[in-house]
Amino acid sequence: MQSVVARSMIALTSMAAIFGAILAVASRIFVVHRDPRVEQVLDLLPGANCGACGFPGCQGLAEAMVKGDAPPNACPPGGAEAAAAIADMLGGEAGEMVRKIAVVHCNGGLSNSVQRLEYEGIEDCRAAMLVGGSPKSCIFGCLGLGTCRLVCPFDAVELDEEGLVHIDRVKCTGCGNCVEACPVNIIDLVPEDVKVHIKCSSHDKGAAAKKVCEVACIACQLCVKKCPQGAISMDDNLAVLDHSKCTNCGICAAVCPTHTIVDGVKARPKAVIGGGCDGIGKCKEVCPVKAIEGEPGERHEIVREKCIGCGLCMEACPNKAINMVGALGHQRGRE
Amino acid sequence: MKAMGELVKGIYKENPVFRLALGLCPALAVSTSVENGLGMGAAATFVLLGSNIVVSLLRKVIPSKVRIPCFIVVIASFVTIVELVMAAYLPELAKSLGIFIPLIVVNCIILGRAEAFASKHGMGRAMLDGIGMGIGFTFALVLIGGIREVMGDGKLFGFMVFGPRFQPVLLMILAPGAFITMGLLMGYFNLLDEKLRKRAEARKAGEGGR
Amino acid sequence: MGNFLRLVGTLAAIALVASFGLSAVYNATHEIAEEYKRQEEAQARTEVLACEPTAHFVETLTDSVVSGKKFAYYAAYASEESDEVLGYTFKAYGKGYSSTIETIVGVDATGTICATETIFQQETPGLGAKVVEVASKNTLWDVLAGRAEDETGTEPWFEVQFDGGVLADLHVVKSESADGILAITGATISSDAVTNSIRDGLAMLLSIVGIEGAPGESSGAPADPPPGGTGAGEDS
Amino acid sequence: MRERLIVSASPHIREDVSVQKIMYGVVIALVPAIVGSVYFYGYRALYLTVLAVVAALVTEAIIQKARGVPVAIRDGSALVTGILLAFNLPPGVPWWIPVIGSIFAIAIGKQVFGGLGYNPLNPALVGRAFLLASWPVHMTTTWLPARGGTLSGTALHGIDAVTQATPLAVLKKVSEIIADPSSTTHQVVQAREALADLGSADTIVNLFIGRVGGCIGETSVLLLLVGAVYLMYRHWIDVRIPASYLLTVAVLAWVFGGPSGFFTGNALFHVLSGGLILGAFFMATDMVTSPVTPRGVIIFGVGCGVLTTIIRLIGGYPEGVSYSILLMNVATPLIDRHTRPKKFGEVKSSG
Amino acid sequence: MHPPTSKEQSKDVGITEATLPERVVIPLRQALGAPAEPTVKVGDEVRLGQKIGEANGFVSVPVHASIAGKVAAVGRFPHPLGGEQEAIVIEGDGSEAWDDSVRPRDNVDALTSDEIKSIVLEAGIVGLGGAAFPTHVKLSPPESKPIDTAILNGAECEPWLTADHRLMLESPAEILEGFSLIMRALGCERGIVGIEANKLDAVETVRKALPGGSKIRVAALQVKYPQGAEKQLIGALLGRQVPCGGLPMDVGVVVQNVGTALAVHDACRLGRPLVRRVVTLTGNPMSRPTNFMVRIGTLVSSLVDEAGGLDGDVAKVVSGGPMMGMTQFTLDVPVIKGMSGILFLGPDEIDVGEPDPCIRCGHCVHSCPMKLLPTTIEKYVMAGQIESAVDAGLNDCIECGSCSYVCPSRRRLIHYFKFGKYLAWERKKAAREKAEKEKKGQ
Amino acid sequence: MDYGQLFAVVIGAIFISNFVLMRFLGLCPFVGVSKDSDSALGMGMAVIFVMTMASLVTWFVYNYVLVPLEITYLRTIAFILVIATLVQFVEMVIEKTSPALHKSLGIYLPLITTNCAVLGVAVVNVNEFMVTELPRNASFIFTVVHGLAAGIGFTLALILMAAIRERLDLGEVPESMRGIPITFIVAGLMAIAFMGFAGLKVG
Ligand SMILES: Cc1cc2nc3c(=O)[nH]c(=O)nc-3n(C[C@H](O)[C@H](O)[C@H](O)COP(=O)(O)O)c2cc1C
Ligand SMILES: Cc1cc2nc3c(=O)[nH]c(=O)nc-3n(C[C@H](O)[C@H](O)[C@H](O)COP(=O)(O)O)c2cc1C
Ligand SMILES: Cc1cc2nc3c(=O)[nH]c(=O)nc-3n(C[C@H](O)[C@H](O)[C@H](O)COP(=O)(O)O)c2cc1C
Ligand SMILES: Cc1cc2nc3c(=O)[nH]c(=O)nc-3n(C[C@H](O)[C@H](O)[C@H](O)CO)c2cc1C
Ligand code: SF4
Ligand code: SF4
Ligand code: SF4
Ligand code: SF4
Ligand code: FES
Repeated sequence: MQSVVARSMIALTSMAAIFGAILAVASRIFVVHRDPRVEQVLDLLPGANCGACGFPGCQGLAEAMVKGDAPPNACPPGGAEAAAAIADMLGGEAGEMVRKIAVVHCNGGLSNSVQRLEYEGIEDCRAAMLVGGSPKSCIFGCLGLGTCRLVCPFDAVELDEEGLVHIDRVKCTGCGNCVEACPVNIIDLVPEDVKVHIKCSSHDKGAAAKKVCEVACIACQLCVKKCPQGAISMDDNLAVLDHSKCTNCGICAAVCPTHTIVDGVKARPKAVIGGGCDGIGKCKEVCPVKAIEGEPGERHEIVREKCIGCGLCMEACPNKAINMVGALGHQRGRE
Repeated sequence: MKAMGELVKGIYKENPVFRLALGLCPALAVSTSVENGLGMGAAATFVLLGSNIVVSLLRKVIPSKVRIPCFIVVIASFVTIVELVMAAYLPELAKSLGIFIPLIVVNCIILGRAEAFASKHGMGRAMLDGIGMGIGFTFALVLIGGIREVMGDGKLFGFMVFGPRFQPVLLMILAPGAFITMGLLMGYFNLLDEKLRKRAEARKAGEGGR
Repeated sequence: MGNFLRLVGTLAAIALVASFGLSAVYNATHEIAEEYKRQEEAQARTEVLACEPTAHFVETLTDSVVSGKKFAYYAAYASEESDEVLGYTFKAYGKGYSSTIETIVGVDATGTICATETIFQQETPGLGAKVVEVASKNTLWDVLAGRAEDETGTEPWFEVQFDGGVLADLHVVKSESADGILAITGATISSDAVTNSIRDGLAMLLSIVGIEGAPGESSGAPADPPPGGTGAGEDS
Repeated sequence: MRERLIVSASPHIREDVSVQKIMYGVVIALVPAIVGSVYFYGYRALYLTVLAVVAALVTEAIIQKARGVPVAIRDGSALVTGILLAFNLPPGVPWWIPVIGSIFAIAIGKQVFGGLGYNPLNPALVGRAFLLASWPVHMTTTWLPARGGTLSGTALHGIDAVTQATPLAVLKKVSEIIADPSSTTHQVVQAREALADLGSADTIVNLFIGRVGGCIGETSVLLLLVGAVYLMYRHWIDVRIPASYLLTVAVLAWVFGGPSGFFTGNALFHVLSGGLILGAFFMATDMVTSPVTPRGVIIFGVGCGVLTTIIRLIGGYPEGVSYSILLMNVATPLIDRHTRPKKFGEVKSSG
Repeated sequence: MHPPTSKEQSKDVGITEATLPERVVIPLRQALGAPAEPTVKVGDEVRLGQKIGEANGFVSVPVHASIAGKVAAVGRFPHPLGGEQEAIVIEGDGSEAWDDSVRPRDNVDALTSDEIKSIVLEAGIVGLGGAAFPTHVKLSPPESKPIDTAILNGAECEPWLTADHRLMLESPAEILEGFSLIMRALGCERGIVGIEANKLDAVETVRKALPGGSKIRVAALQVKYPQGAEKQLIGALLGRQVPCGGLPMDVGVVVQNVGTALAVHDACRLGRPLVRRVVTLTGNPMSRPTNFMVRIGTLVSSLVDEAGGLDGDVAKVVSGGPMMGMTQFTLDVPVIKGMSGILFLGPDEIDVGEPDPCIRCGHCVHSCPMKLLPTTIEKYVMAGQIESAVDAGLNDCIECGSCSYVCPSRRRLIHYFKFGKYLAWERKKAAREKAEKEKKGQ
Repeated sequence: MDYGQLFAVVIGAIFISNFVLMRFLGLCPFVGVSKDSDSALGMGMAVIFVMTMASLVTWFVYNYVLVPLEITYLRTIAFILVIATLVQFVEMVIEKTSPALHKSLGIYLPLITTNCAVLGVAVVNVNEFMVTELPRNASFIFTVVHGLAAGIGFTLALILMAAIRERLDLGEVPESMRGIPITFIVAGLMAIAFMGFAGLKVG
């Protein structure tokens, strides 16, 4: 007991041993079962607490997932990646995720639509609806006060000076908060790979709609007729797109006289007619935008400026003389 | 490259004080001068390095129930070493750092790194992390200490900066000055971050088009 | 049970290693640290009695007159053999703002303070810590430009005020025009702590060693001797 | 009729008040005291006030610009802050004191929190406390005697410990002398004389008129009250705050403030001296930093009173008005939280 | 709270019958409760007082044709409560003949409580004091809540409006009879008519019209806003506090507006359904402020023309009073049962522009008759902390407008409260739906 | 026993040299757990409890183990070992015996192990009450009371801060200052206000 070394070692070691023993014993006596997996799942979730899953925040979902009350893919923002990781951890199937993105079905900005009143109040579309309705003469249109932007937990909505909202396709996770919040119900979740959108929600008759908004759907039915997939139909004076059928060919957008339909495809392939052409003219018949010229029997040519890359001619050509060149793979459902 | 990243992340991106808001007590208490900041930083870096190494070496042997007590013993040992060595060889510094030397034990950074990093990684990376975090901590202390020393005492490294007519802002040396300096610095870093992010975004947008 | 042993064992093993390492470091360092302290004090003692450069110190421990606690002082003799007392030194402890300030005081044979040196304080930097601050004229720029004047050996201005002081001088004043120890601005507490501790210690010393004029009856160390009041020490 | 009518929520008419109106009302209420300060201390008082105001306005404008929010210095709040900060300074401080104080008050006391309405602590007092902590010498020694009076407001029979001090500082010093067992009889006698002097009718009148030393705007109780009455008449300050504040100080000072035991204190002296009147009517009433609930304002006032008396009687400073208001500002959110009024028709389950 | 009453313009103008409109737009939703189900279709001939919409549930009332003619359209039309709502349009044929179902009764004094209630329901009577709550519901309190006092609300505390005032001056006897019928329906003994003291002539008139031995008493009330609000009125007259979230019947009281009493009288005595009401057209830009007796469904624009049009710039058109009314963006809205006035405000009478930050002055707190903390609730709603807002009393707010009126920062307090209540309601709905779904799932 | 002095210790630890605002101890949980009032109160209670207990236990360890064996240089390691064990032990007990209490208080306990205020109070206790010449029983009482008061001081600062932050959350604090930065500014201003207690003469 003489040297400091000995005293220190004995004292500290025995203290450690005693405390260690206390803890060890206590941990046995006072054992409470807690599931560590909840924490782990929580780590894998985005942690935005956006509520899209319908559970009280990410913690709630994590608990539910561990208990098996929610599937691993119950978190829309987390997407397939999180779902896979969670499934991996909890040992289950991830389930299939089709990424969806919010789309606003209105394009009537301050300069191309008519306003009917001067609104003074809270910058929130829902609040405006409470005191007098939309400032726009079109009662189906976007109010432009940005409720969707407020509720988006991912900062994916932008409001421009035209009073129109745009959704950032990269940031949007398809949580659907904006869809819920929009008081005029003009936001929709659309599969990510659909890039052609009908930007109007007006059920007014053509003339009435046109009177209050330059870019309104006037129910002319051109798109319905021209859509090669039959993906567009009319519902009470409004063109509606069936997303499962759409191939992003962009014909509807090209033919819409009021530019209600917006084509979001950045670059399209162009058709090129090769040497196999015998001038049979099938292509010319099917081309919706009259981009093919040529005398019958002679080799036809594509007017590149006009071609919208829909690929109809390629399919129609019996000689397989047409190829689509550039920006390949943009179209859905083709492989 | 990766090692470099491990090393420098502590300085700005994951600065323990400004970013992780850890180890705040010593960061404020002893940052009355650059000198103190350096001393404290060096002490903490030593402990961080040592404990990170040991913890990472022992990570496989320690049962998780007594993990925290074990880590703490390791850390406390290094702290005591610092305490003893400093008292012997740097008595002046030991005096001015006061009770904050023993308190390195509970400096959240150290246990935090032991828990979050060292206990999960090998020795090499744990070492780099320790040094990186230590440098970041020191940087923060020196920065705060510098500002407070210059404004509150009119000096830097103990030398007068402005000449004798300067009437120092005593508050900066006092507790409120520490808090306010810290708050403003953190706010400034947030602002800086925002700017950097915006610039990066703009660049990305410029490249990719929208 | 095996698990139990493992828990306890690991912790104990770590503690064992740690304590071994630590005690080794302790053995290696504590001597140095204590030696340093002794040295520092010894050096301080010679410095505060610099007016008697050849002094040889002998420690005396007595019961203090006031509180009954131990009061330690060193008597300085001309040489190891000599009986001639050149002066005394003692350590004064004063409770400051955030620490107990320790000051070594050198007193000559007549009871006049020769010099003082504060050897420990943890007061607020910039405020109370100024009790040990050396008023420098050099700025950082001077130093960088290499035109700094040599200031080694310069004493803190607050300490210098005590040199040559007698008991009656030891009270804090706040303006330069008054007689006494000029307080550090914004740090009256620290200034008081140093001054009053020195005064109390000096009073004690004087009464113990029986220097003339010492307030032998000084029960209750005078808190605030009024200027020109109940004549404690003599004017020198 | 307009082509596009305005649509908004009710109500569609509003009372004719605005923030600007209230703020300028406070400025008007402070004008007598400004005039008084020039009378008592000369143009230097006005000079310092103007400096504080300009610095406050410029700081506010610069920060608002930098933050990208509309510059709203015309709302008058920074003006009030500037004036009140200057009012809390000794008249002899160097010119840069009000400037730096205002900058700190507006930048750290107000704008970091988002500007008008969001600051938890009274900006002017934050500025003052900052100055007091940073340059204690300037802030506690640069007093000037008021015209027609003395620094301490009394004749002070040769008590040399306290020549350069305001009434409260004198009070503090003599109380210390009396309480100190080692004081000589002579000193105690002197101190008691000085104390009697402080409590004399003469001193009280001097305090009321303003013929004593003190901060720029705090000396003349009379002129401050003129302004305060105007504000109360306009219902722009909540009378319950100054009322409960002053009452608390008066009672506590009477009970504990006496040199010879309980119930011997001079309540009137305590109420009239120092910055109490200025603080109670113009600073504790700053609506942004005081509670909004009816019970809360009373608690706030009483709390200020208790703290002021504690600091004055046993604290480290002669005067405690600014610190006590700041401390109660700190507690305001907590008070608000716990003093929600009972709703009309609410039956508390606990009875 | 004492906003200027501004009633001088129309208080001395007698009630005039508005000319028979050529076309009326009768919304199926008159106010609270479920909208009525149309019972006519385009092209049908309808007669005055004929039922054209059937009540749809307990809290719902039928609607009646207010002119005789032909149904021209059934569809969505601008509604004074905002947006577009389902309405029936009748093109008038000028005939004033009542439908066969309208027959005066002689046995009025013998009507039992239940008979009165069913007459009131069939007549489509809703409260005419503003909220337009179905009156038969109010007259049918559950057994557990016996009513001992009925109060007739003649306070008309809203500035500008004078419809109730004129009605009390011109038809006191009818109102009192209606009130007695209400009391009989409720089976209560005590009746009080509460009238603000700035209408002493009305107090006098109604007092004089009291039949001898009546159990009804007339009380003059202190003039202050919102004296006419139910809970405040009960407090002022009886000293009873309606509990939070409770109804007047919880303290044994029912409050009805004077116009409602007249409608009850008309229904019981004359057998007429509710097809008309008094509407005050007023405001500085009006050339001739007027109190009109109007057919429900008359377009406001035609009333304005009849009153001589507008001669000042109008920035806001308000249906109701300035404190609680709803703004309109067009004059082509029909008069509905709950519309007591149309107020025109010029650009300098309203305030425009962004509000200043709240300076926590507490004026709103002092002014709130419900003793709430408007500023706190507003901030909670702004921050989206709806639960905290509800906790602090959001749902107890009666939207009287006092707080916004006095706010020096011109905060949009009421708008936030409306918004907050909406969000709270949405949240509750979502929670309920979720609970239901869960239940179904199990 | 000098009750005046004891009172001075209490006032000193709560107001004059408040652990958080003046001594810079326990800042991490102070900024971390002051977001809302309820957790602040829970954390505060937990800290009060642990600080008092830690003061008590470390007193025994110091006076009956370290001093007799002359190994006071090991106090840091010994103290922290005691505190860590204590906290973990208490947490386990509470979790088992009173889940309700654990929910409101226990979840903060793990945070406290690494709270330097707890070790700080132990170290301060040694410096102020143990190495001095206080009689043993006085030193014990001072130690425990100081631990309690320091905990109360921490809790006071914490709940004041929490209420202020709840209010700031409803306000317009500039984006870059939100959260921790503004908390520090408020702490600074609180410290300025607490300077009003400086020099308070009690006891
Ligand atoms: C954070 C803080 C630190 C302080 N540090 C010291 C100090 O180290 N020494 C001292 O004497 N007073 C200190 N004080 C006390 C004040 O400075 C005190 O008001 C001052 O001693 C009064 O002196 P004055 O009369 O020169 O203003 C401190 C006060 C605060 C608030
Ligand atoms: C609202 C207000 C609050 C004040 N608060 C304090 C205070 O807390 N401490 C202080 O020393 N002086 C304060 N003062 C200043 C004093 O009134 C007075 O000027 C000062 O105490 C002078 O005394 P001194 O020379 O002894 O320091 C305050 C002044 C005002 C107007
Ligand atoms: C702020 C406020 C003010 C009101 N003022 C009146 C009023 O002056 N006259 C009135 O009859 N009803 C007024 N009401 C409506 C009454 O509260 C109550 O609903 C009405 O008197 C019930 O009668 P009714 O169902 O017959 O309309 C007011 C309501 C509120 C919320
Ligand atoms: C009655 C009243 C008192 C005020 N008192 C102060 C004050 O003491 N200090 C200050 O900086 N501003 C004061 N102001 C101005 C304003 O409220 C203050 O700048 C806000 O705190 C800034 O948000 C006052 C305003 C009013 C209406
Ligand atoms: S919420 Fe709906 S109406 Fe409002 S901005 Fe978004 S899309 Fe437009
Ligand atoms: S834009 Fe809509 S769907 Fe997309 S992330 Fe935002 S809220 Fe969710
Ligand atoms: S009246 Fe307006 S400024 Fe005053 S507290 Fe209420 S909301 Fe705020
Ligand atoms: S509107 Fe609501 S909160 Fe405002 S005063 Fe009226 S009842 Fe109170
Ligand atoms: S360093 Fe003190 S609590 Fe984190």
